[in-house]
Amino acid sequence: MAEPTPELLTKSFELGYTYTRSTGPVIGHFLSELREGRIVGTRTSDGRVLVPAAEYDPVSAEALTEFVNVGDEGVVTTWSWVVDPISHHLMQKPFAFALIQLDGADVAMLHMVDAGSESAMRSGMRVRARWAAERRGSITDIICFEPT
Amino acid sequence: MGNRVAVVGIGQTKHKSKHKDVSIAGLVRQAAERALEDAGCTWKDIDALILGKAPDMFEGVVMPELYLTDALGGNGKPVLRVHTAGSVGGSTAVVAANYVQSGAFRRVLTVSFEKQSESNATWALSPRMPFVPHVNAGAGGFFAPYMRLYMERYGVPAHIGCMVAVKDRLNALKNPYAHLQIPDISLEMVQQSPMLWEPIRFLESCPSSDGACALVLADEQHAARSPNPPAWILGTSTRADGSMYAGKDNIHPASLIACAKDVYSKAGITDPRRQIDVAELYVPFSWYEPMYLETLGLCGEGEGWKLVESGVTALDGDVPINASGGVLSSNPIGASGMLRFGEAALQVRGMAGAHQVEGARLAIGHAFGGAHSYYAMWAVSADKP
Amino acid sequence: MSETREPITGIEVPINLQFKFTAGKALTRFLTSIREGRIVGQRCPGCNNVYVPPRGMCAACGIPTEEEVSVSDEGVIESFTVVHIPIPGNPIKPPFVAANILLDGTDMACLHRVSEVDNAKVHVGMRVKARWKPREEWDYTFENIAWFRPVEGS
Amino acid sequence: MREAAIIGYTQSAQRRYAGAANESELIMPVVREVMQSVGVSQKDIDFTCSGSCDYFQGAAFAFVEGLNAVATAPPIRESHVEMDAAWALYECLLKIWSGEADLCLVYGFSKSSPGELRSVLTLQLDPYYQVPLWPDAISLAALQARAMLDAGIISERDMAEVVARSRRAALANPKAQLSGESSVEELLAQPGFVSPLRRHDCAPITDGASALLVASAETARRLCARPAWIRGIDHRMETGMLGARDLTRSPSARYAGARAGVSAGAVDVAELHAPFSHQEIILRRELGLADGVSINPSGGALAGNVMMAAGLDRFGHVATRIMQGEAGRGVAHATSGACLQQNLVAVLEA
Repeated sequence: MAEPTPELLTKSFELGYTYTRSTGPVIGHFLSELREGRIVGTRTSDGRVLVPAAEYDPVSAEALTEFVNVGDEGVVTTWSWVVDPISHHLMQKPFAFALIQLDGADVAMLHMVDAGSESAMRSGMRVRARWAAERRGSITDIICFEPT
Repeated sequence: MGNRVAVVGIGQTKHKSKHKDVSIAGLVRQAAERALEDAGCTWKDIDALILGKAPDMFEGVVMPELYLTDALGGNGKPVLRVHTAGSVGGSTAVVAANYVQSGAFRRVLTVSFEKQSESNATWALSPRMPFVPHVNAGAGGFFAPYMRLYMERYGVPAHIGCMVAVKDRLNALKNPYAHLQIPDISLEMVQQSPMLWEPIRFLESCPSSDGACALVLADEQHAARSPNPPAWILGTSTRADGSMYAGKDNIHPASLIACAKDVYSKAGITDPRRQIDVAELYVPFSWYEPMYLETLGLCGEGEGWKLVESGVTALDGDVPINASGGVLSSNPIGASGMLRFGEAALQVRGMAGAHQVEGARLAIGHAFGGAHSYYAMWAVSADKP
Repeated sequence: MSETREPITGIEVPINLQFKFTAGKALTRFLTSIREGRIVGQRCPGCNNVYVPPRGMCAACGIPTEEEVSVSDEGVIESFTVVHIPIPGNPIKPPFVAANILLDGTDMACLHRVSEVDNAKVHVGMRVKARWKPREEWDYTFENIAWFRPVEGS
Repeated sequence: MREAAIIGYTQSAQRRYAGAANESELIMPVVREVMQSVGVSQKDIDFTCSGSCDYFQGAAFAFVEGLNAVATAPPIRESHVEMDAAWALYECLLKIWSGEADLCLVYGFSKSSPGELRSVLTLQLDPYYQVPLWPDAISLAALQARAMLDAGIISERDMAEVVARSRRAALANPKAQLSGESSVEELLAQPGFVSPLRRHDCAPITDGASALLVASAETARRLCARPAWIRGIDHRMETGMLGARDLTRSPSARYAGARAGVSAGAVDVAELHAPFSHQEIILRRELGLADGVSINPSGGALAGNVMMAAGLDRFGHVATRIMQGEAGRGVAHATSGACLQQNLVAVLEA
């Protein structure tokens, strides 16, 4: 006798691949500097400094080639508190995603802040990069930012 | 069919296995800048951006227009993203033409690309979903049986596919943007290349390329002011049908027949063999050339291979096919269709350089995608309609 | 001063996403039958064509297909290719024959493997029959049919 | 430019999990139903355009399967956008304006249930600087909500009021996934999810499909007693650099709204594609919608959010109200990307 028709046939599968991205000169320079523990931005023709180093000015569409060093400290402009990290998150404890305007930059960059608890977070707080001991030229060479 | 529209700018990158020197943005930017320069435009002159791209999985970037807008001057503008499988480069150009034909936009930029080397085409195209009911024979496993059937049905000799492969690679030698450059290409070399899926040999199939293509399309007023000759779009068309259904003809697909009929009627083409000066057809496997010649009405059923054999489709033949070297020589999938459309336009503008077909006035561009399901075409002319 | 290193020109970005795939109603019914050793297609009420595997709809007519039809495990080769290269995710060693097989009682060919015959002797119009795997190996997959083999005398 | 109007719309029941049904099996009923609603079949359709995203199915070219739900012999004129189907509707309008089509079918679909939606959407970001950090869609929206709270533009109570109103309105929408009466106090008592967002501030995960018919003037009048005329429509993009944007504002929505002519008359109803409660408030401000305007009477995306169809649904719900004589003039809005990066706005009139 045939088994009853299963209502559902479901099976898990993984879509997984390690992409090999060529960076081009601007992103490559930013990442090379990051490996040395320095953060650079690009300067637009009207003098704004975009960090991380942007290849193109979002306002004028011009290609950007002039690099500017900025600090590894800055100010949190806004943040979100992840109570339950999902599997992809790099921190598996409560942490913040934040937009951080580094000293010398005119726009904020996205990264994480490890402040221990939500109550330790506020917009306007100063944070400093926590650098990885071994750096390989990736945005994750900054592990996260932490309160100063 | 709405306001007149012309191609006034064409840009493409060199196509190659790996563009290691640029980011994804840097790649599309090269093509876009070249198209703007050809059109005598700046970013500010562009009213809308239409991006075409085959599967996002190739680069692992979902809806890449969201990230690429900065590189393509899209901010503050309408941006639309098309995806119609392999035909996408062509169907994206059709949508871009519609923007201008509608009367609401004067100059638009359309861009398509593939940075295939960020992943691996075979990986991206291999089904990994469970319960797939068919035997997995790879992409060619779907297409090859129909080429074999074509050969059997019409008694086509095996060297025809090799002849197409040689012809397109010889043309590629005249196109500095073409990926494959094989100076000593010969019939023997193709015939001795490994068999992949019978009857398809390695050199009868397309490469996997990084590359981008961009077009600037303009209305009548701006076309008149453009620094280089415009290619007037006489008609565009797209057709699609389901991947598999009973009675589907996979040799002379109904969707391509309908697409061609539509574009010919819009362009006033009643005798394609006589009227069309040059055609850029999406031929990823060499056997498609003779099959398309028949489906596109350039000859009768079962006659396509004879045109190939007699040299009609060679660069010096009376209907040159893929003077650029075609998809067999460069295949950045998302851009491959737009390259066909752009190369057709280059020909009627008289700007194709070493692969220029002397005196070309009317050309067609064609793109194909899916399981003989998605087709896009346009006809372009040196003469204003 | 730090040693100078080669500038970064590329990065590797692993992207791994988990999915839970659902076979769909029509395919579920098909796979449930094939697990019992039966090939059950669906007939389109519009064009009367029988589809195997069924999709629950006819792409020609754009209407649902519900009527189930048991079909033969024997049919005819409509077209085929000999695959000479290894296919990722497919353990079959090349060269092997992949053929569009029109099963008796159906109106659209399905792609399957043909074996137990010299590849050079496979031809369009050849009659073939399913070679089922041993019953204890049957699962929710068309691969319960290991391959198709020529019908004697064909 | 030729006039165009929406003349039919159908959506499937919005469900967390569509069970055995695959994408094609979700599309077919809505496509058939919308065509039956105006008495046409596929042979009457001049152009068909769909919106979907391969990544939700985890397979390249997944959208191709959707076409099986449509009659394609003889072959059809067709296109597909890898965007919300509201942009597929826009592509149909281009065809109508160009004189290339009179009757167009649009459909959008997705199942978000099989995958990891938050992480799939991460892949929309800058692949070099942002993706390796895996910022998920909800965390990014939360950055925007925080910026608004910090700027004093909204309070958490305002956000809860949007949710309470959405759930209440959805009681009248039999297709809605989430509906019910809940007080602002109850909502505010819920814990943080990705703070400042609570779970109810975020659109649910939904499986489903929607279909819509849009026609040129003559065809619309022939097939529909009270077409919903598209009087103005525009779409605009913003930079992908989140940190370069003022997240409390949406200049692209404002500009598109102005170009669409939102302020040219009184608005009875607006359906705003806001997958997060605070985004409805941004959009209301940027589009200049007065206090009396009925916002998201369908419940909006917070009551059911079929990715790649939720924007089209906004058009469908406004059009339905106009076609049924319940509204005279409405605004429909669709969005794409993180934090309202790209916006499409239209004005529909009786």
